[in-house]
Amino acid sequence: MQHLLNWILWTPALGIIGTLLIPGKAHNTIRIWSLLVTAITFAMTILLYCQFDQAAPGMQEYFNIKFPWIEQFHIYYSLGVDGISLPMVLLTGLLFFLCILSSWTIEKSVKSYFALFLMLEASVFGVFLALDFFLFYVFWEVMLIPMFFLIGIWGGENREYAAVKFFLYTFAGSVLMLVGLIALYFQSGANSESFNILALQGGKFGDEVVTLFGTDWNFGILVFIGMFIAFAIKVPIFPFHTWLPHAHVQAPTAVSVILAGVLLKMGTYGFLRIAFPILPEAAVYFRDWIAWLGLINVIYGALCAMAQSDMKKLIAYSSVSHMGFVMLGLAAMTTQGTNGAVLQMFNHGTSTSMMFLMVGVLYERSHHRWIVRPDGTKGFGGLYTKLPIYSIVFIISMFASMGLPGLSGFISEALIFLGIYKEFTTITVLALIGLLVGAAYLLWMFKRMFFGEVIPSVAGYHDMNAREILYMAPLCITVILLGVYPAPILNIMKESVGSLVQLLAKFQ
Amino acid sequence: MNMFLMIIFTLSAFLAVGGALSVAFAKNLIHACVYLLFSLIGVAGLYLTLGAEFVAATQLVVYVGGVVVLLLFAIMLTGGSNLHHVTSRFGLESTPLMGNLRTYIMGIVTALLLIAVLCNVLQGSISASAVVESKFSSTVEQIGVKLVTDHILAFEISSVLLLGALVGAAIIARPYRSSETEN
Amino acid sequence: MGIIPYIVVSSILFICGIIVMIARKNIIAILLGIELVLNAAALNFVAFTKFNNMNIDGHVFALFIILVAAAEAAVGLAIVIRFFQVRESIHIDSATQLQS
Amino acid sequence: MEYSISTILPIMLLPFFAFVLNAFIVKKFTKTAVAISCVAIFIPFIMAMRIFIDFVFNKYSSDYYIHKTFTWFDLSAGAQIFKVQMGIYLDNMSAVMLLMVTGVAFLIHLFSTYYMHDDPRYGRFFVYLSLFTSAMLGLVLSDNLFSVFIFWELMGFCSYSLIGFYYEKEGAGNASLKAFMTTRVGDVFFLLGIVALWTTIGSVSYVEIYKAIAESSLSSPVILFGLGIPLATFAGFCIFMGTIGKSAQFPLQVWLPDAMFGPTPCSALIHAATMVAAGVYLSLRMYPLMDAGGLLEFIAYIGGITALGAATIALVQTDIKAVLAYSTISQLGYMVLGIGVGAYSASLMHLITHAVFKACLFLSAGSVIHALHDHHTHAPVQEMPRMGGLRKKLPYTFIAMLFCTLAISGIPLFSAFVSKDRILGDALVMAAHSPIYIVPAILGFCGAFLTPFYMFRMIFLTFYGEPRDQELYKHAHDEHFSYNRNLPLLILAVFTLGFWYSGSLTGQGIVKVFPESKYEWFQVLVEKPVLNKFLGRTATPLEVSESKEFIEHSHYDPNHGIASEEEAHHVHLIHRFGAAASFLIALCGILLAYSMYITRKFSPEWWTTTFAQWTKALKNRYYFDHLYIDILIQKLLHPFNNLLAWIDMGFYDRYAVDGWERVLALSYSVARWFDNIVIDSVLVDGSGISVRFFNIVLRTIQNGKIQFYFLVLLFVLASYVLAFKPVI
Repeated sequence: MQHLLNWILWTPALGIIGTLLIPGKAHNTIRIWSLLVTAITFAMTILLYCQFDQAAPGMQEYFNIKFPWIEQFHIYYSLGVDGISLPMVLLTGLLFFLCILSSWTIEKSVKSYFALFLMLEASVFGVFLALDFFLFYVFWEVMLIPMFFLIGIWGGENREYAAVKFFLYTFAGSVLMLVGLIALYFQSGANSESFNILALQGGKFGDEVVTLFGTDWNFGILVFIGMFIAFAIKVPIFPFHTWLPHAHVQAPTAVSVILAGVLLKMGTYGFLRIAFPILPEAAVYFRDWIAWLGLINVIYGALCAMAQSDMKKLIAYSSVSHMGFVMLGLAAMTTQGTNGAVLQMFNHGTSTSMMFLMVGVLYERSHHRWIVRPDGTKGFGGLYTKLPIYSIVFIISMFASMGLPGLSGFISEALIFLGIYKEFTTITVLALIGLLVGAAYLLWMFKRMFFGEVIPSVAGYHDMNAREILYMAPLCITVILLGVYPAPILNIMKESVGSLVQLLAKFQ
Repeated sequence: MNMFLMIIFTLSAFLAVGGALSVAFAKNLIHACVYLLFSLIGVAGLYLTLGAEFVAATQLVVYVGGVVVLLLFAIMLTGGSNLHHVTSRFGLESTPLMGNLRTYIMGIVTALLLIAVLCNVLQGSISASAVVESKFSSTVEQIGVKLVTDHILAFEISSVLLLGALVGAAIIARPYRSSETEN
Repeated sequence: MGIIPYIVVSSILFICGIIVMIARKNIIAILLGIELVLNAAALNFVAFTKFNNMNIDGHVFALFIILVAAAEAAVGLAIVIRFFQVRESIHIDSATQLQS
Repeated sequence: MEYSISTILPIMLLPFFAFVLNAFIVKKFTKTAVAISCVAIFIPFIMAMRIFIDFVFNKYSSDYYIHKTFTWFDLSAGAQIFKVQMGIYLDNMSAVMLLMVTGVAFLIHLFSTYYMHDDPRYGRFFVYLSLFTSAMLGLVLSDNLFSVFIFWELMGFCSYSLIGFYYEKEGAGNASLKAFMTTRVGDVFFLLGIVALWTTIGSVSYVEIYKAIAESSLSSPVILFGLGIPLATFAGFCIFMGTIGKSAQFPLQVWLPDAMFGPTPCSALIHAATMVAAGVYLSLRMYPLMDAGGLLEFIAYIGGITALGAATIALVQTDIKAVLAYSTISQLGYMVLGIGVGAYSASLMHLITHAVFKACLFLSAGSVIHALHDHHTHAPVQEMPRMGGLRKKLPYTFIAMLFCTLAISGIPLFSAFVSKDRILGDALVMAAHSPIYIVPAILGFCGAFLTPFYMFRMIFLTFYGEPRDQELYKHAHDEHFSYNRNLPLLILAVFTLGFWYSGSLTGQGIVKVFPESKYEWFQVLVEKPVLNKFLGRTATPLEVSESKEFIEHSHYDPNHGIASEEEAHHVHLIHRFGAAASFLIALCGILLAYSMYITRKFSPEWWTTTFAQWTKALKNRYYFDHLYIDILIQKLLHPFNNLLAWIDMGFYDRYAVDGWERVLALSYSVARWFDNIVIDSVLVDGSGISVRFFNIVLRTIQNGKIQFYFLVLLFVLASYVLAFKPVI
C-alpha cells in the first residue's frame, strides 16, 4: 500500500508496453487491454481515496515516496498526495477510464492511439503527484508529446496547425517555468532541498533581490511572473487563451475531454501547489491582477461563446469562462474561495467532459458540429424528438455546466462568490454577468438544436447505445451526487486548502 | 664453431640473398615467384642454424607449400605478366607491370637510403650484442607450452583470423551474383 | 659466428623486398616483396632470440608472422582476383577508386 | 404533536422520491408512475393540513416558530470556521403556504390525470410535476436564503422544462429560453444579495438575518464602483430583484405570457399558483430587510406599475390563457404593492386567495380548451373570438369560472375582496401619510377598475352570446361530470368564497360577520416578523428535540402598530372609504364589460379605432419584447458578441498570437541574410577558396598511387631517423 502512488503512476506506463506487445491488427484486444489498464488505475485511485486521512492538513506521510534520482543536482524522485492533488488524481483516473470507452470507435492506427493515451495518463498523474520541482517539470513536458501527436494525427481538418500551436504555446510557457525553477534552485542555495516543492514553500524569497539589466528587482515577483505566465497559458487565462479553441475544435472527442477535463486543471494546480505557496508575497502582491484577469476570463469567455456556431468552440470558450471562476476563487485567498476553486476544478472537469462527450456522441452520427452552418441553415433541429435519452443526458450536462443548484457546478461557484465578495466586491458584481451569459449561450444552443421540427438530416440518427450510456452514467451520477452532497470531495481538500489559506493570510 | 652449421649458414644465406635479389630483378613474374621460393627455403635454412627447427618447418610448410603455390595460382588466374597495358583508363601511358628503369632507379635510391638508415640504427646494437653460445635443443615442446600458456589469447585470435581470412578470401574472390545470372 | 651475418642477410632481404615493392607495378609482384620483408622481420626475431636472450618468445613471434603472412596472402590474393575481375588489370595504378 | 425530522421532511421528500422513482419507471409503467405522483402529493397534503391545524388553530401562538438545522458541509480547517447549514423553519406563514401548495398541487395533479391523459408524454409530465412540487415545498420549508435559492432555481428548471414540454414547436423553445433567462437575471441578483448578506452576517438563515437587523449591524456600506451603498439597501434590492424576475414584475414581466406554451395544468400550478408566488413569499420573508434598507417605496412603485400595466395589456388579448397570464402578472403586482405599503398579512392573504382562484381559472380554461378542437388541424383552440355560448356545453366549468371571476373582481363575499381591498386600503392609508405613495395607490385603483372588466370580457366572450364559430361549437364535447375534471374545479371554486379567510366582509374588519377574533385568523396569525424576539436565539440542531416555547396568543388588535386612538380612527375611515371605492369601481368595470360585450351599447371596435396607437402599443405589450429581444439582444448583444469573437479569433489570435510567427519570420530573414552574406560567403566560402588553393598544391602529392605514398613514408621515416638518431 505504501507504494500505491508508484503503482498509480506506473500502471499506465506498464500498460503502454502491453499495448505495444499486442499485434496492431488486434484492435479489440488493444481496446480491452487499455480499458483494463485504466480501470485498474481508476480502482487504485479509489483505493487511495479510501485510505486517505482526511484530518491531516499536509502531505500524507504514509504515501510519500522519495528516492534520489540525479544526485549531483539534488533531484529526487519524490511523490506525494494531499487534499489538493487527490481530487485531481481521482478526476484523472475517472476521465481516462471513460475516455478509453468513448474512444472505442477510433479506427485510425488504434495501437499508437491507445499507447499515446496511456502515456498521457501516466504523465498527468506524474504532474499531480510530483513533489520534486524538477520531476514536476519533466512530467509537465512529457505530457506535451502525446498531446501533440493525439491532436496532430487523430484531429480534424486543421489538425497540424492546432497541434503545433498548442505545442509551441505551452512550450513557451514551460520555458519560463524552467527559468523560474532554476532561479529558485540557485537562490535557495543549490542544496538537497532546492528542488523540494515542500521545502521551498513558506515565503522564503520575499526579500531577495536580483539585478537584471542593471536594475534591482524583487526576486519573488520576477519568478512569480514567469510562473504565472507558464501556468496561465495552461489554464488558459486571457490573453493566453487562443490556443484552446483551436486545440479543442481539432482534437478528437476523447482528447478534448482530457484537455478540458484534466489538462486545464494542471495550470490552476500549478498555482495551488507551486506559485502560491512558494512565493506567497508575490501572489498577494498580484492578487488584484489575478482577480481582474479572472473576471475578464469569465465575461470574455462567455460573450465569445455566445457568438460561436461550432459546438466544440462554444464549449471551449465556456471552459475559458469557467476557469475564470477558478482564478477568481484563487485570487480571493479565503477559505471559501480556495475551496470553491478546487471544487470548481473538479466539477468543471466532470461537467465539461460531459459536454464534450455529448458533442462527440452527436458527431459520430452527424459528422459535423455546426449549430448553424456557415450558410445560415440549421445544423441540427428537433433532436429532442429524435434522440430522447441523448436529450436528457444533454440537459443534465448542460445544467451542470451552467451551475444549476442540485448539480455540482453550483456549489463551487457559490463558494467562489462567497470567498471573493469581501475581497473584491465590484468584481463579484461583474462576474455575475458571466453567470448570466453562461446560462444564455448554453440554453440558446440547446434551443436551436433540440427544439422545433425534425430537420431531414437529423432523421436518420439513432439514440445513444449501451456503450455511450455506460460512459455517461458515471459522470451523471458524480455530477448529481456532488451537487446534492459535496462533502465527500470537500472533506478531503479542506484541511490542505486551509493550511494554504493560512500561509497566504500571513502575507496579506 | 660448428663447421656443419657454418656450411649450412653459408648455403642458406646465399640461397636467401640470391633468391631475394633475383626476385627484385627478374623479368618474368613466374620466375620471380620461383626465386622467392628459393629465398624462403634459404630463410628456413637460416632458422635451422639458429636452432629454431619448428619455425623452419613451419616456414617450409606454410610458405613454400602454401603461400607460394597460392601466388602461382593467382598469377595464372590473372594472366601473369603477359598482360601489357600500356595505357591506363585515362589514356595516359602507364609503367610496364614489371617496372622500368625509372622505377628501378627509384627503388635503388630508396634502398640506398634504407641501407644508410639501417647502418645508422644497427651500429649501436651490433656492437653491444654479446655472443652467447647455446646448446642445440628441441624447441617444439617449449613453443607448444608457450602457445597454450602465455600466448593463448594470441593463439586463439590467430585461429579466428585464419578462419576469417579463409571465409573472407572465399567471399571476396567469388564472382558477382548478378554476373552469374547474366551469364 | 655472431648475430651480424644474420642481420646482414635479413637486411638484404628487407631491402630487396622494398625494391620490389617500389619498382614493380604488378600487384602480385608487390605481394612477393611484402613476403620478403616479412621474412626479413621473422628472421631477425629468431636471430635476436638466439643471441640476445634465451627466451622462446621470438620463435612464437616468428610463427605468428608466418601465420599472418599466410592469411594476408590469402586475402590479398583474393582481393587481387576480385580486382582483376572488375578492372581486367592488375596494374597498381589502376587501383584508384574504392568503388567499382 | 412533536415535530421532528421524520414528521416535517417527508412533506418535501415524498414528491422528490416520487420524482426519482418515476424518472426511471415512467416509460414502462406510466400508470403506476402517475399514481405514485398523485399519492406522493396527497400524503404531504394530509401532513400539511395537520401542521396547519396545529399552528393556526391549536396551541401555538402567533409568533411561535420551529427552527432546526443540520450541517450540509463543513469547510472548517484550523482557525477558519465556515459551515454551510441547512434547516427547516416553520411558522404560521409557512404552515399556510404549505397547505396552499400541497392542496393546489394535489388538485392540479388530479386534473392533470384528465387533461394530459391522451398526451404521448403523459408520464413525463408527472415526473416534472413531482420535482416541481418537491422544490416548492422545499422552498417553503427552508430556513435560509441559500436553500431558498437552490429550490428557487430548481423550480426555474422545472418551469423551463414544462414550458418547453411540446418541444416540436419552435415557439416552445423560444418561450422556455426566454422564461429561464429572464428569471435568471433576477436570480443572479438574488445570489449576489445572498452572498452579500452571508459574508457580512456569516449566515443567511432567516433567524440570523432578523437578528442582525434587530442589532442593526447591516449598516456597513458596500463599496461598489467607488460608491458606498448601505448593505441592507444593497442586499434588499438584490433580493427584491429575484422577486421581480420570479414574480414577473416590471420590468422583467415579459416571460410569463410566453410561458403559456406549457400544458395548461402546469400553467395553473407553476405560472399562476405557486412558483410565481414564491417571489412574493421571499419578499415577505425578507420584509424586515427591505424595510431596513428603505426600499418599500420602490417596491410599491414596481407593484403599482405592474398591476396597472399588465391589466391594460390584458384588455386586448384574445387568447384565453394570455388573458389569464396578464391577470396573473397584475395580481402579483398587487401582492408586491401590498409589501410596498406594509400590508404584510394582506399580501400573503392575496397570495393564497389568488393561488386558489387563479389555479381554478387556469384549470377551467384548460377544460374549455380541451373541449374545443379545430376540426381541420385537430389542434386545441384557445382563441376567444372563435368561442362563445359555451355556457350550455360546459356548465360545471362555467360555474367554477364564474365564481373565480367574481372573486378576482373583488365582489364582496368572495376572497379577493378581502385580500386585495385590504391592500388597496393600506395603500390609501400610506398615501394619506406620505405623498410619495399617492401614485402607487392610484395605479392600484385603476387596476382594480380594469380587472373586472377584462375578466368579465373573457367570461362574456367565452360563455355568453351566440357561438361565433359554429363548426367548432358543434364539435365541442358536452361536459359530463367526472371526478378528475370537474371535482378539482368545484373544490377550488368553493374556496374562492371570502369567509374561509376572513370573518368580516372586508379586510378591515368593518362589517364583521363573525365578530370573534378567531375567525380573523389570517390577520391574527400572520404578522410582520417581530425582530426583537430573535435577539440571542440560536437554532436547535435537528438531532436534538427542540425546546418548545409557548407564547400567549397575541389577540387580534386592529390598532396594533398605530399609536393613538385618533389615528386609529383616521385609518378606519380611510379603510372604509377604500373598500367602498373599490367595490364601486369593480361594479363599474363589470357594467362596462356587460354593456360592451352583451348589450353591445359600446362597440369595442370604436375604442380600438379611436385609440389606435394605444391599441397597437398594448397588442405589442408596450414594446418590451421588442426592446429586449430585437434591440437589446439582436441589435446590441449579438453584434457585440460577434465582434468580440471576431476580434478574438480573427484579430487577436491571427495577428497578436500568430503574428509572432511574422516577427520571427522577419528575424529569420535577417538572420538568413547575415548567414548568407557574412557567414557563408565570406567566412565559409572564403575558407573554401583558401582550401582550394592548397588543394592545387596538395593534390599533386595526393595522386592515389600507393607506391608513391610508400615512398614518401619511407623517406620521411628515413630522414627522421637520420636527422634525430632516436635512441633505441
